[in-house]
Amino acid sequence: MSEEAAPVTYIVTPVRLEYDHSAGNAATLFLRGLAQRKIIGTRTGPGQPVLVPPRGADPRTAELALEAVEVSDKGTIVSYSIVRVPSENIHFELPYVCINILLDGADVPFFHVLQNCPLDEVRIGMRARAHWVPDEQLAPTIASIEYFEPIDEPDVPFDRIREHT
Amino acid sequence: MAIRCGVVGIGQTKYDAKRIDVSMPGLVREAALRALEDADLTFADVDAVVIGKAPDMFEGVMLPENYLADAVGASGKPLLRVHTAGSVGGSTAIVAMSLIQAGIHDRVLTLSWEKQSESNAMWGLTLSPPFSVAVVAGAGGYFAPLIRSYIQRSGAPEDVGIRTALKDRQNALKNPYAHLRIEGIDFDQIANSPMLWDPIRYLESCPSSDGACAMVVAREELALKAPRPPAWVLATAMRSEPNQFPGRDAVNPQAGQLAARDLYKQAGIGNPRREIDCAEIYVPFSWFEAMWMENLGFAALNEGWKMVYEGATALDGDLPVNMSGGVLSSNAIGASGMVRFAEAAMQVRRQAGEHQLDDVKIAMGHAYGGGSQYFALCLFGVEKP
Amino acid sequence: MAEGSGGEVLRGPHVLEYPYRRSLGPALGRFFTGLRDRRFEGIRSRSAGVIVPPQEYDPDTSEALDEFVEVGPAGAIVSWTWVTRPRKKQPLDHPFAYALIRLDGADASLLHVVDVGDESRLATGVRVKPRWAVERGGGIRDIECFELEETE
Amino acid sequence: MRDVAIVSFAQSNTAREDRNEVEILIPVVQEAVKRSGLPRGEIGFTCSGSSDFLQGQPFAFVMALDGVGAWPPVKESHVEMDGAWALYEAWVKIQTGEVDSALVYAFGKTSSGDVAEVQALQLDPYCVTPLWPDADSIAALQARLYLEGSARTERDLADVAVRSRRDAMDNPHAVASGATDAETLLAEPYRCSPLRDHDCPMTSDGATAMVIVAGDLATRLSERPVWIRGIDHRIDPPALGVRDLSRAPSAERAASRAGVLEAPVDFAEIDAPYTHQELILREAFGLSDGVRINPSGGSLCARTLMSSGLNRIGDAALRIARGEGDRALAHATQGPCLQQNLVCVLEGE
Repeated sequence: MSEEAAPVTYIVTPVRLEYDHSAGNAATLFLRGLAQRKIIGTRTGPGQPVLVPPRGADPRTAELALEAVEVSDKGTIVSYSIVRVPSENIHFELPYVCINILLDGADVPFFHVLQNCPLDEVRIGMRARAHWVPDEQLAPTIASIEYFEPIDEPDVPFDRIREHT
Repeated sequence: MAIRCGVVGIGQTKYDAKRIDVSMPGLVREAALRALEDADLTFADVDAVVIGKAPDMFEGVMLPENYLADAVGASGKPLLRVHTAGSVGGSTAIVAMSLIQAGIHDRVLTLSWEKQSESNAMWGLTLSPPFSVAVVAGAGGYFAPLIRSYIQRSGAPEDVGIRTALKDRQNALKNPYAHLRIEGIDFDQIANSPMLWDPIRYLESCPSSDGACAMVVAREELALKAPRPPAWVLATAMRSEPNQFPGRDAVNPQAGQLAARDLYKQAGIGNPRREIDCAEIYVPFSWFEAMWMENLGFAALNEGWKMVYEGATALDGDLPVNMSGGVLSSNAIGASGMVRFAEAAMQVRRQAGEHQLDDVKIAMGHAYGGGSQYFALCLFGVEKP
Repeated sequence: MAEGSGGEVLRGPHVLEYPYRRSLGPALGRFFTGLRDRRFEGIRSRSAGVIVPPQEYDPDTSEALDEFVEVGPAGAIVSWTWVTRPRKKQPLDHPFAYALIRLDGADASLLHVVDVGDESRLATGVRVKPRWAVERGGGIRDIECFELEETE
Repeated sequence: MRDVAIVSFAQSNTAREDRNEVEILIPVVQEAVKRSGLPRGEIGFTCSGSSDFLQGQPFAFVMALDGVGAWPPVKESHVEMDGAWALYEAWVKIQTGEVDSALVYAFGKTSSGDVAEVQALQLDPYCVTPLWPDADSIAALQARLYLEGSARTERDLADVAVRSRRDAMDNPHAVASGATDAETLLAEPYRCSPLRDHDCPMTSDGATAMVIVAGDLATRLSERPVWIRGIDHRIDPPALGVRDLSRAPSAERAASRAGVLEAPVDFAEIDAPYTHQELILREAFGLSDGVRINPSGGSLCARTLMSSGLNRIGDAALRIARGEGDRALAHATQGPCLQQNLVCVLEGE
């Protein structure tokens, strides 16, 4: 009756959508800053909390937060996790440590990856600094910060960072 | 007072890594039919349909409910599509209940689903656009640091997660719909399973499932005529908060606390630990049970883990949690929130079969989504509110 | 507005791509198996007569459908439009028509493409027949396109 | 049923936005909240509409929470639909008595994707999407069926475009506008026969926000609240080859349930992205020729996916609040070829 006996039970329908994506003002400030080896946060106005990475608003007041403020590329680890599962866009050798780091001058933790630190030495309160790509490779992309690595400074006591953990 | 609303029909599909025996219409149909049969109704008896689902990228169909209209008997009727991230199954049920409570419809079919095997959940959850301002390490990568913070604050022993997962996985053996039913599951098997995002091990994490869950909710007069006793809706509550801002406590989020307080106030509950008989809560990674016990006010601050240790949340404990095996055992992301509500309602209707508890008067359904930001809660009772 | 070099907002490509794999169930399984074997299967429904492609549930009453009916292969154009500059993913790389085609024996119409060279040869009611793809078993594109019935 | 009124409305629409969704939403939400006269913290419920596929990223609406005042935590929900359905969900929440007011918003950056192609994902994923028909071609199949089944001609379509573009000249949020005439338009080549460029929507980016309030609170807040007298929505079966595309039965049903014909309407804001769809919908609603259609220029002249339906309702409400008419029909559509339709009847005091 039919040329091939086995019935068709599934089909593959490839979908490919191309977008011309615009980053918005906040992301542009942040990423152009990285291209100049600077970490730029934003705030709604003078004296207000500095948000890193900037997403355009201070969510507590729903006001535009587009006033650029440079923060340090050093900070304190407020939480972390040792990742042993591959992820689409992170190409570090497994396992690696992902961290929430409160950069000096920022008021919200920043999520990135920690390297050059034995897994059993990672701890909350630890000090770390950004490891930038070589200057000629700096570009408006999060990858301009290759990773964070520990620095020789005393740990920050848990009580001083409790609200950020 | 809003019009009283009761759950008169519940239907679930078998949750599985891949349901290659059905099309997308067939999957949602399976749950819808079972809910209608449970209520002894047909599609013609339904006035409106409310569908919930997580991101459409999982199936690669934009607003798929338009295509599913005839599979769920929606032709000529109102059809709403809710999407509130992981809590969507819960918030979808609440929207359906509000159509009854507002006196707009007499019977509403609500259904939530995901067919993740059309693509792959990990791909869907780690999509990061150009110019993203943060590294993306998947759901576990986001939640594991929160668990690390909880352990730091509460001083909880390292095996709390393993004990929680063991409880849920043993419960799943009593649930024919569950995706992961691991015969002979024991402590060591979980403890030795590979660590994914420290401190979360493989068997402490939820699977990716295909599946759908449906409920029929009805107005009081019709609920009273249903063939099986209804689960009365005593109270519902929803709260959302932004993802990241100075001083945000993502470990014990304010939105969850406020939703719980609102729920208890509506239902006149003074001591939730004592007055609520059991709870189905959204635990995609084992540690979240301990965290949600505190967030929901069942345990004092930093003491949620003790409930796991003392066996309070076991089937024979004073507050059994996730009798169905929970999200750890089945996770069709869009459906999981509604499965929590449905399983709580099944306990009240004495429909939970092997994992049925004795004498359940009040049961809680709980769902959360996003970065612990979206909360949808419901209390079901044997008695009318 | 933006500090640092260049004020305007960053823009760039973003691609959303996945080879979705869809299980078919009874109705679509039978339809696509038919296409592989160069046959059209429709399904009988109370509210809309014979529907192609076959669907699992009645469009109006939602009752389950299971009575398959072979239809076509030729049919008549019910409606059409002309694509002057085909997009990359569209089935033909030269101007063609999207059309709703009522296959002989069916009541509802099937959406597909028609290759006739020139728009002027198209009109509602024109008879067309399928041109089958060489490689089949992959779904709706087992039909490469439809063409005018009178072409050999 | 509780009487619920629209007390404020704000929108922004441009051809291309480079701001992100939060940056677009904030000024619009702030304006709507300010105009409502209610402090943000006292608005009982928040509900929004959007679609992840417009930007090609999941959870786009999660980021939007940053810009709408979700702190302290709010009672909030989201529909993966046009904002008009978020309005419906908010209206229902008020009817339960649990809240007395709601902020409704919607947003979309239609220009970042190839929207004609993105909408192919709204079709039958098994048998139609793999043919990748662009949205205009799908609409053209409907247009031909409608024209060949009625006494209408391509000239009637051009007349809709001429009127819409002229009216759009008074609407700062329209993307296309201008004085023209049918002959000039009909001289243009087809985009996809029988539709020409002027028959197809001008896509736009933007955001929309509205505050609705129940009963006497509305009369205290606004000298001329715009009451939602009736609101209903319905859906038709999905298969294009099964439906009679020259009609919109779900629109007919929603209109009758919303009480459109209980009294004459002064004007109608119809969410018709294509000119032939306005004609189909006017017949569905039984509107006489005397009723003014789309004084704002309509979705033909500015179509921000996921908010242009809510914009039709907002534009109608603004016009009533300004005293230019006492009763209006406002409509929103969703899905291919008018598959799903919402109708609401608005009345001034």
